[in-house]
Formats: sequence, structure tokens, C-alpha cells
Amino acid sequence: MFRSPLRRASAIAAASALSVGLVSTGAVITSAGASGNDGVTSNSITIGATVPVTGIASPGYSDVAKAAKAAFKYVNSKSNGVNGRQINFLIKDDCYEVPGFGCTGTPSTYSQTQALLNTSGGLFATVGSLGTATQDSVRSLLDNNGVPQLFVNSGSSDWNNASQYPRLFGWQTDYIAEGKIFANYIKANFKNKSVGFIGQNDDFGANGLTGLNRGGLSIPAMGTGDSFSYEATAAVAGNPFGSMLSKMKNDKVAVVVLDSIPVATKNIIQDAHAIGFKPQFVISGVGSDPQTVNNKYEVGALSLTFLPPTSDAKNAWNVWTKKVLLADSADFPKFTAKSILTGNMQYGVGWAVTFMQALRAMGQNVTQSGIVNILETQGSSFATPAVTALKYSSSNHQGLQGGLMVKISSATATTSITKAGTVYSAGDGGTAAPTTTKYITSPVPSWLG
Amino acid sequence: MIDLLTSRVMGDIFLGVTQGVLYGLIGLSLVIVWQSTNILNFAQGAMAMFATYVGMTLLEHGLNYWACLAISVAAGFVLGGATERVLVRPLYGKPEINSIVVMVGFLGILEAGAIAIWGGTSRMIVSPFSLSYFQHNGKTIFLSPFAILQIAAAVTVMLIVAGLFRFTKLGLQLRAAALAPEVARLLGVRVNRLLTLGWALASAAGAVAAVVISSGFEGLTPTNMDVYFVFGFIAAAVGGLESPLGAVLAGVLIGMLQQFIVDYAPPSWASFSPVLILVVALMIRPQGLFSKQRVRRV
Amino acid sequence: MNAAAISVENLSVSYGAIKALRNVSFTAQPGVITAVLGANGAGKTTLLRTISGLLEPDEGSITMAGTNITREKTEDIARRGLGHVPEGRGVIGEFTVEENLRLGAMAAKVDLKAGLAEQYEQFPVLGQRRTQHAATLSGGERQMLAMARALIAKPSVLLLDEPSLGLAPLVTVELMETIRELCDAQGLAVLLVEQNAKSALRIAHHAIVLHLGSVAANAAASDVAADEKLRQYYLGLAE
Amino acid sequence: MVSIKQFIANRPTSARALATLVATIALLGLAIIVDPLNDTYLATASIMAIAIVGLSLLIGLSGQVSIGNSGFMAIGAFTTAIWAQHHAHFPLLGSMALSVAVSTVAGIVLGLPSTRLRGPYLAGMTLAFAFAIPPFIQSLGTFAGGSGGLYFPTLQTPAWFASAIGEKDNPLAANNTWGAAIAIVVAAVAFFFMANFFHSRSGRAMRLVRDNDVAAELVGVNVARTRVLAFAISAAFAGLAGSLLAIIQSSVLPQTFGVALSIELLSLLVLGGLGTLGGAMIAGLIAAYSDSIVSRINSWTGIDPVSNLGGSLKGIIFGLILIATMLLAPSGLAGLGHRISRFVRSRVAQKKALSVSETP
Repeated sequence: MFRSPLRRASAIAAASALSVGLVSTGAVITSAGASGNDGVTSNSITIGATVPVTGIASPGYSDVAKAAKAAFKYVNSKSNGVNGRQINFLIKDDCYEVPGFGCTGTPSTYSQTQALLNTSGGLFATVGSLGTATQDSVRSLLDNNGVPQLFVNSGSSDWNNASQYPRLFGWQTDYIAEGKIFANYIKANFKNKSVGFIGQNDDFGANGLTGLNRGGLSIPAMGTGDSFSYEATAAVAGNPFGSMLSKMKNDKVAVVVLDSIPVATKNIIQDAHAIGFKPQFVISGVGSDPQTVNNKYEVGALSLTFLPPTSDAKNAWNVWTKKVLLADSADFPKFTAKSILTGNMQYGVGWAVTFMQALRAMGQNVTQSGIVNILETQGSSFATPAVTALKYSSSNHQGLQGGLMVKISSATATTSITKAGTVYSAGDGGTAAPTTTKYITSPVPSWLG
Repeated sequence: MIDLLTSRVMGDIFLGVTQGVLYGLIGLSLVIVWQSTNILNFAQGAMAMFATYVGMTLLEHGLNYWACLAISVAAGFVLGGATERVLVRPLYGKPEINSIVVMVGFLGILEAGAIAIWGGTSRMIVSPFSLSYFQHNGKTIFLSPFAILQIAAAVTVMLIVAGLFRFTKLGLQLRAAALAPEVARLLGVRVNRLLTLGWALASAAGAVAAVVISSGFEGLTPTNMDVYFVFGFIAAAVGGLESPLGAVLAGVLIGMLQQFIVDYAPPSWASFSPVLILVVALMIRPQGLFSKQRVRRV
Repeated sequence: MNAAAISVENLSVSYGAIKALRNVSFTAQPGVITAVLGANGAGKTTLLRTISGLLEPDEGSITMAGTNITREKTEDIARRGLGHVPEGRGVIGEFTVEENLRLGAMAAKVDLKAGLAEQYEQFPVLGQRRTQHAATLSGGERQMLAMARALIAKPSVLLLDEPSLGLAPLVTVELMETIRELCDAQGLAVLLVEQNAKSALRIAHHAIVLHLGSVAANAAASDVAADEKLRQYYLGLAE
Repeated sequence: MVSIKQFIANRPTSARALATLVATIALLGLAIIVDPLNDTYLATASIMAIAIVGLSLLIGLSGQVSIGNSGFMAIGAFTTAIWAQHHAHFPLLGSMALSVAVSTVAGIVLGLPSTRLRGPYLAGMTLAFAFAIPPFIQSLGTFAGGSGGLYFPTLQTPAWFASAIGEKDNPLAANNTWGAAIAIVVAAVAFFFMANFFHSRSGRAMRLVRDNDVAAELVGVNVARTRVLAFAISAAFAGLAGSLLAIIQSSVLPQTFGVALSIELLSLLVLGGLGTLGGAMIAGLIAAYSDSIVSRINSWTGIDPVSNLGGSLKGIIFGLILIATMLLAPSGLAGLGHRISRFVRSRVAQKKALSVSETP
């Protein structure tokens, strides 16, 4: 404690001196790349992402960014990067939804994103950052700094807003489109059956519900009838689902749609089993990956994927993805030739390939505005692992808008139940019914190695 | 009668009690530590988590549930004793901020360490008891064989602790060491050993909770004991921090309340409404609901 | 020479910069009540607490029946047969009378049942209140409980810190007589710290007068009681 | 030299004002010199320092331990954010004042039980409060943005400022410097207030209540009111920090303000030094730069930041530092500085004494 003003004054001075010291070392770190601060040099390009490494969303999801990293590493070593540029992919833990004390730090994507921006030499773009709320909160920051925010890992419709955020792009099929495809399938295959719904109490659940209703089901708002919401954190600590499922059981609900993250999916199907309730589960692709959910009662549930079914061992992209993961024993030490891919791994490789395609299409002149232009003009023709085309245009930054209906065929794999050679496509955001389009199986370009 | 058991209200009661006994167990271990050393152990939940992970790892191959339970509880016992010896002993007689900070730091190390060693994915120990609820005429009674085990475990631990404190020589010495350490030492009671023992016992009791949680639906993650710590603390504080029975009863009350809120009100209310109860309860009876008014010791 | 029950040599104790005891030396013999007298702050309680191991001396040594116990732990000293009834009696108010006594017997290898019976016989009022919480006892009853709790372990040395504090004069007289009886009957060595020099000197065989941490007198109780200068300057007994 | 000492002794408030002014000018200069990213760190440091000095008052001065100040930060941040939703051009000072007012009220409400609760009960209750605030905010629904949080227009840099610092053509740099400047000035005002408060009648009363509440009561201090006052001021500072954080980040998420943040505040406070202004400043800087430091440790040791170990490295380091600080240097870094300076001074004094004795 300061007893005399002199000592306090000297302490204030000391603290400011210390701050000068700290900041100047920081300045030294960053000044190296102060010129041309966009993360691009003649032989490298630096990108980054914020993803959950710890916390409730991390199981499974942390594999997404790692798989992408493996793909970049693979291309870096096999093909000397893209157009001679090595891809340097930085990952930051976003500490999202850490329920208690685990992730000591300020759990704000803002500061993690700031740290990415602080990378010496600058940051070219964030690619594949995960989460809706976490990425919503840094849209302005990235946009103001002119840094593209590419392929946000979330099915929210927030990414499709080219007029306000011209450098922001989604990648996966959005929750509304997914809901419409589910509704279409349920109407065709479970005629006049009663449908229940459990959704996460944010835009994930809300958008999904919107999609189901636009697709022709009439499910009431969450919290009424057989439509329920849960809180992500509550799903981890406690058991909010027993009474919901029990009510559905009493109401003889035959189909239950889940817009839930994997940990909640697991609790729900386990709870349903525990009360002897056996409806047909239809689970959002975000929360259905069987290896992540890791529960035998999930077998038989339906889901949507915009990537080839994991059981399809002949699919060229699945083959390539396995090769990529096997080459990266540091990040996937337990992955062997016999291992089955998870949806999360396919997904990470999916957007990583999309980014590399865009980079390749730009040629030598890599700029932050250039990649936006390339995605808008050529994105829809990129060969990626996805089974539908990326529908990027100057007015559409959402990305994929369709997929395959799949069945969880075992505790580790999914099998397509969509008519062979076709996929569902949900088109725009209106109420138009999904259409069936051609299943795209693009070959793996040779430059990927 | 059986129709009553399948009613919605009874369902909520059963689910609430099953959840609440776990809060009660953590509350109970907080009470033991508080009684023996006047320290609120912020790392209580994390220590239980860590001990259970140790048990799980040792038995990863050819898992036997009872052995795992025993080893986890033993690991909890050792961890608790070692913590007292190494971290807590230098804190006696220091301002309380010191103990709070050290225990919070320890909590951070345990959780981050558990993530570093075992990862963040939830792990389960498969129990020999079914998690499926009993059925009657196609209706569910929200009790499973496992839930009964869970309640029985909590009651057993509570009875052991209460019996130990109330009826044994050791309990008498433990209480004396807590109430009047200097007098106890003058009477030849080896106070230091007892303080270590108190922490070891508390940590072992907490480990029972973590083992049970790890065999339930949610499984165990490095951080999901935090929630149990918070509600366990609320239970212990509402119960009075002095009374093992009070902690368990208050835990059960909080569990039931949360379940009713989840069922009849917006579910998100469940996580903050117990805090309101805590504030109101402490305003009315600062010494806790189940604790006898005690003269302030000088 | 036969080993004294307690032998203190050149003992010095300080609280930080303040010296509480300086070079204190004396012995206490079995069967003898040694009164430790002196004004407030003379170091009487410090002396007892140092003997019990609650305080650590800067210098000097303490020997109990020939064994050096200078830096032993309090609980080990107690287990050697040193009973210490601290200032304010130290009964545990949350415990019943009997629980207090059981606690006293715990560390010693004595028969609990016989010990309880013996103490209830010695202090009948405790027998009547055995299930009551100690907090409900009167001052005199608490003092008896504290003594009984120390005695139940069959100590060879008994340290009593201000037993008369807060007691009515009549109760004090009774208490002092009990102490004398116990000492005579059991051959105990008693160190009796008292501010009330008059009543202590009445029963003590020997007396030590402390003044500002040093021994001002070390003589037979009757001599001390007769020494007018001591009475006047150190004991406040001038008339 | 003597005249400066005399000036400080005779006019302490003026001396404090002068010191604050000098420090503020120095920091503003620094903000203009360094690159935009260090500006955001300076802003973060200022914001965290405000919250930490508020906690320092509560714990260090009044002796009440709170693990709930993240809750007050949340209240401050969301007050500003909700206000900004309804007012396109919100006045900076107005929204900060509103946040401070709302969080002060919350502080008084939470402080009321403090008049009857002691030690761990109080700490535990504040922990429960911190735990409850994010779900409470989420349960308010669209009003507070639910779990998705709220977003609002970014801070507008005035043209005069941009041209004054010569960044007229670089709006990014200007924006970041402007944000840092605002945070530094607000922090300076907050610290000036706190410096004076520490030495005021109320500050002394708080110290008295901390050391001996019975004695405090005897000399006529209203113990209950003093305790609540400490809570109120601490909450006001946390609310101010929350409001600034929202303004600088132009977004708020309920998850940001979880128990982890409270624990970080407490840790940094202890690390910097309890009950000192310099300690709070050091703590703020450590908060801002801790991520960079940890990632440097990551790159030195070659630990993959996405591995389980890499992700939890910060938690482990923080925990170890906390325990080590408490067991080895309980007065924190500020105290360590004092001890070193005292040591040096005593050595100097010794030398002087020696040389004096050597002269005949």
C-alpha cells in the first residue's frame, strides 16, 4: 500500500515505464512485417482461425481445424504449397462456452482474433473459424481491418450479407436449408406422423425451426407443444431433456428433429432410450457425427451431409483425405489406414480445399480483395469434396445449400439414403420446396498431390 | 400408488433428487474441509474430477466398476491429504484471501492439467447398473437402478461422515482439532495429522460424486465439476457450512428446484435461480438454514 | 540428583522485538506446588506456553523428568504426561462435559471408564452435567471440567494458568484446596500461575516471582509470603 | 528535491493530479507511436486495469473477497450495448455513465448481504453471482441478444483526431489509436479518483473496518455502510470497464463474462499486488499481453497450440504463478518492486553510513 504520495507517484511512473517496455517489445515483434501487412510474401501466406480447443464445443469440433491444417501441410510438402506459396495456418482457442474455469483467459473471440491480426507480417484472412456468436462478434473488427473472414464454420444465415460485410463468406449448408430438406423428407416418408423438435436456444435452433416450417411442417415455437429448446451449457451440466422426451412419448411423437451440438445429441438419445422412447431421430449435420456423439443408440438416426458419406471408401475425396491425415501423425496420432473418417475431418478438409482452389485461381497476384472477387466469380466451379456446388456469387456468400440425407449406419459411419446420383438442393431462402439435383463427384485435382 | 409414481410431479422429484444428491456430496466435502480447517476449498470439484480421471486411467483396460470406484476414492483420499500437506499448511493463520487465491490457482492447474493429460472429451465409466428408467404400463417412473445406486451412495457417504464425526474417537478428535486446535494439542491430539486426514476424507467423499457423475448420462469432463462445485457450495452455504446433513438436504432441495424450473419455466432460469435462493437464504439466516447459531469465537 | 519433574534453564523467549522471558531458570519437583507469580505482563503465561511447546524459545532448555523436551511438539509433550489447563480454561463449549473428558483421556493410555468414574467422584457436579454442553456451565464448573480433563490423562506435571480468574472468592478458596489435595494425593508437580498471589501462596510449597521476564525471586512460598519488599513491589499485596 | 517533497506533502491532491497527467500524456504519446495492434493491447490493458483497481479496493482495502466482478463487468457492458441498440448515435460519456450507474446499483444490492456475511460465505456468494449472470442475460432473450450477444456500430474516430496524429489516410490506425486514447483517458480519470479515495476519510475507514471492525464501530465508523460502499465502488469500476470493453469491441457476448473472467481478474490482482494502484496497472498490462506471452512460450517450447497441452498451457501457467505468488511473494509484483527498492535504498544508506564513519 502506498503511504506517501511520493511513493505512489513513483509507482505510477514505474508502471508507465514498464508499459513502455512491454509495448516496445510488442512493437518489435510486429514491426518486422509492418510493411505490406496482409500476411502475403512471395513464398508464403498466413491465415488463421479461432476454434474451440477446450470447453464443451471442443470434442469433435477441434478435429475440424486440425484436419484443415493437415491438408495445408500436405499440400505444402507435396506441391510446395499453392503457386509456390506455403500456407501458414494459425489456430487460436476461442474458449467458447467454457462452462467454468477451464479456459483461463478472457473468453472473447475478439481478443483471440486480435491476437491473430497481430501475427508478424499480418494476416491474410481468417479461414474456418467456428461458431455463430463468436464469429458474429468479430465481423466488424475483421471487416474494418480489411481482412476477409472466410468459410465460417456455422450454418447461420448471418454470413450471407455481402452488402454489409463484403469479405465475409460461409461454407456449409445453412440451417434453414437443412430444415427445409428435413421437412421435405419427413413429409414424404412419415406421412401424418406427429413431429417433435428440440433445438439449441440460439440461431441454430431458431433457423432450423424456420427451415422446417418453410419446408411445410407446422412445428410451434420452441417452448410450446412438442417443440423444446435447451441451453448449450445446461446440456452439459444436468438433464433438461427427460421431461421433454417424456412429454413427446405421451403425445405419441413419431419423429423428433434435433438441432443440437454433439454433446446434447448424445444426452438426448440416451435419455430417450432410458425412458423407452424410440422415435425416428432426424439430427442436424452439425450434431450428428457418429464418432463424436459416440453412442450406440444413435444408430438408425437420420441426418444431412454435404460431404460424401463416411462409409463411401471409394470416394476419391475420402481417399485423399485419409492420405492427408495419415501424413500428419503429429495432429492425428491415432489415425491409421483402418480408421474411418469422421464428418468433422471431412469438413475441415472441405473448406481447406476450397481455400486452396481460390488461392490457385488467383495466380501470383494474391490480394485480400482478389480472393473475394475470385470466390464470387469462380467459386461455384471449384472442385471440392462437397456433393453440391458452392453457390457463391456477388449477392450470395452462403456457400453450400443442399446435401444428402444419410442414415447413421453404425457407431462410426454414415450411409446415403438419397436416391443414387442425386442430392437435395434447397435453393434460396424462400418457401420453395427443395429440388433434386445431380450428385457432384469432382475428381481430386492432381496439383493437390 | 404406482400411478402417482409415474406422474409428472413425482418424475421431477425423482430427477431432482438424483441430481441434488450430487450437489449434496460436493457440499458435504466442502463442509468437512470447512469444519476442519476453516477454508472454503474452491478446488473441491476439480480435485474430485482429477481423482476420478486417475482411477479411470488406471483401469482403462478391463474396467471393473467397483475397483474403479475404490481406486478413484483412494486417489481422492491421497490427493486431498497431499494438498493439505503441501499447499494448505502454509496458509493457516494467513488472511483468507491467501487460501482463496491458492485454491483457485490449484483449481486452474487441475483443470488445465486434466485437459492436457486426458483431453476435453467427456468420458464415461460404464456402471453395472442400467441407466434406463423403470416403466409401468408404458409410462415412465423417473428412477433407474443407477439412480437408486446414486442416491444410496450419497446417503451412505453422508451416514459414514456423520457417524464418524458424531460417534467415533477419531471424529471427536477431528471436531476438537477444528473447534479449538490449540486446546486439542495441549491434550495430546495430533492436530496436524488430523487436518490432513480431514482434507483426505473430504476429497474422497467428493470423488464419490465424480465417479457417479462419470457413470451417468453426461460423463466426466475436466470442467463439468465446476457446476457441481457452484451448486454444491450453494447447498453447503444454505445448509450452514457446519452441518453435513444440512448440506445434503439443501443439495437435494436445489436439485429438485432446478428440475421443477426446467420443467415448468424457461430452462435457462435453472442456472441462476439457486443463486437467488442463496442470497435470500443468507439474508435471512447468515449462518445457514440448518446450522445452530454459534457464538462468534474470538 | 534425582531428575526434577520440570527443569528450566536459561530460558529466553521473545515476541518479535519484545523480550518476554530473559534467562529464566528454576525446577519444579514432584509433589510440590510451585506458584508462578508476578504482575500482568511479567511473562507467566509465556513461561507455561513455552514449556508446553506452544512457543519456541530463543535460548535455553526445558527438561521433563530428565528428558530434554525443548523443541518437541506440543502434542508429544502432552503425551509425555504434561497436563496444561490454559488461560481461559479452554473447555470446548460445543462439546458435552463427557465429550470434553473423553477428549482428555484419548491421547493417554488410560482406562476411560475408570477415569471418568474417578473424575466424577472427584468433581460430582460434572457427573450431574455429563450430557450438558460445556458452554452452559458456570465459571467454576468449567474450571473443574478443565482440571478434570487434564487429570483424566494421569499427568505427572500439571500447568495451571490463572485458575481463579473470574471466580468468586469462595469458589477460589475451594478450588485451591482441591489443587493442594490432588498434589498431595498423586504426587503431581504443579506449576500454578496466579495473579491472585495471596490465595496461591496459601497452598503453594514454593514460589517464583517474575518481573519483566526475569526471575525476581525463587524461594519457599512461606519466605516469599513473608518478604515485605516482594509483597509490595511485585505482588501488590502491601497493606 | 526538498521542494518537490514539500509540495507533495502540502498539496497531495495536486501532486496526484500532476502525476496522473504526466502518466496520461506519456501513455497517449505511446499510443500514437506504436502500431495499431499494440494500440488494442493498450486499450485492453487500460480496461482491465480499471476493473482490477476496483477489485483491489474491495479486496485490498475493505478486506472483502469477491469472485463476482465479471458479473458487474457484464452488467456494464450489456447496459452500454442495449443502450446502443436504441440510439444510433450514442454519446460515449452518457452510455459509460449509465453503465456505471446500473452496475453501482447492482453492487449495492449484492453488497447488502456483505454486511452480514463473512469470508468464504461472501466469496462463495459472489462466485455464484458471477456464475449466474451470463445465463441470466441469455434468458432475457432478444432484449439482450440471447446467447448470440449484441452488435452495434463501431466507434467513429473524429476527423480532428485522425489528422492530429497524422493518420488521416489510414482510418484503421486512427480507429485503434482513438480507442486506446479513450481507454487511457478514462483509466486515468478512474485511477485519479481511486488515488484520492485511498487517502480519503472513507478510504481510511475501510482500512479500519478491514483490520478490526469492532474498533471501527467504536470510533464511529458505520461498518455496514462502509462495506456496501466498497462493493458499490468496486462494481462501478467493473461496470465502467465493461462499458469501455463493449465500446471498443463494438460487440458483447454473455460468455465473455463468465467465472473465468472473475478468476482472471483475481489472479491478475494478486499478481500485481493487492491494494496498490501500481499493481493494478501492471496487472492490466499483463492481462493484455498474456496471450502474446503464452503464444511465445508455445513457439519456444514447440508445443502445438491446438494440442490438449497447448490449449491448457495458459491455465497451468496462471495457476502456478498464482500459487507461487501467494506462497512466496504475497505482496505481488508491486510489493516485490517495493522490497527491491527498499533493499537498494538500505544498501545505499549503509554505504553512506560507512563512508560517514570512515571520515574522521
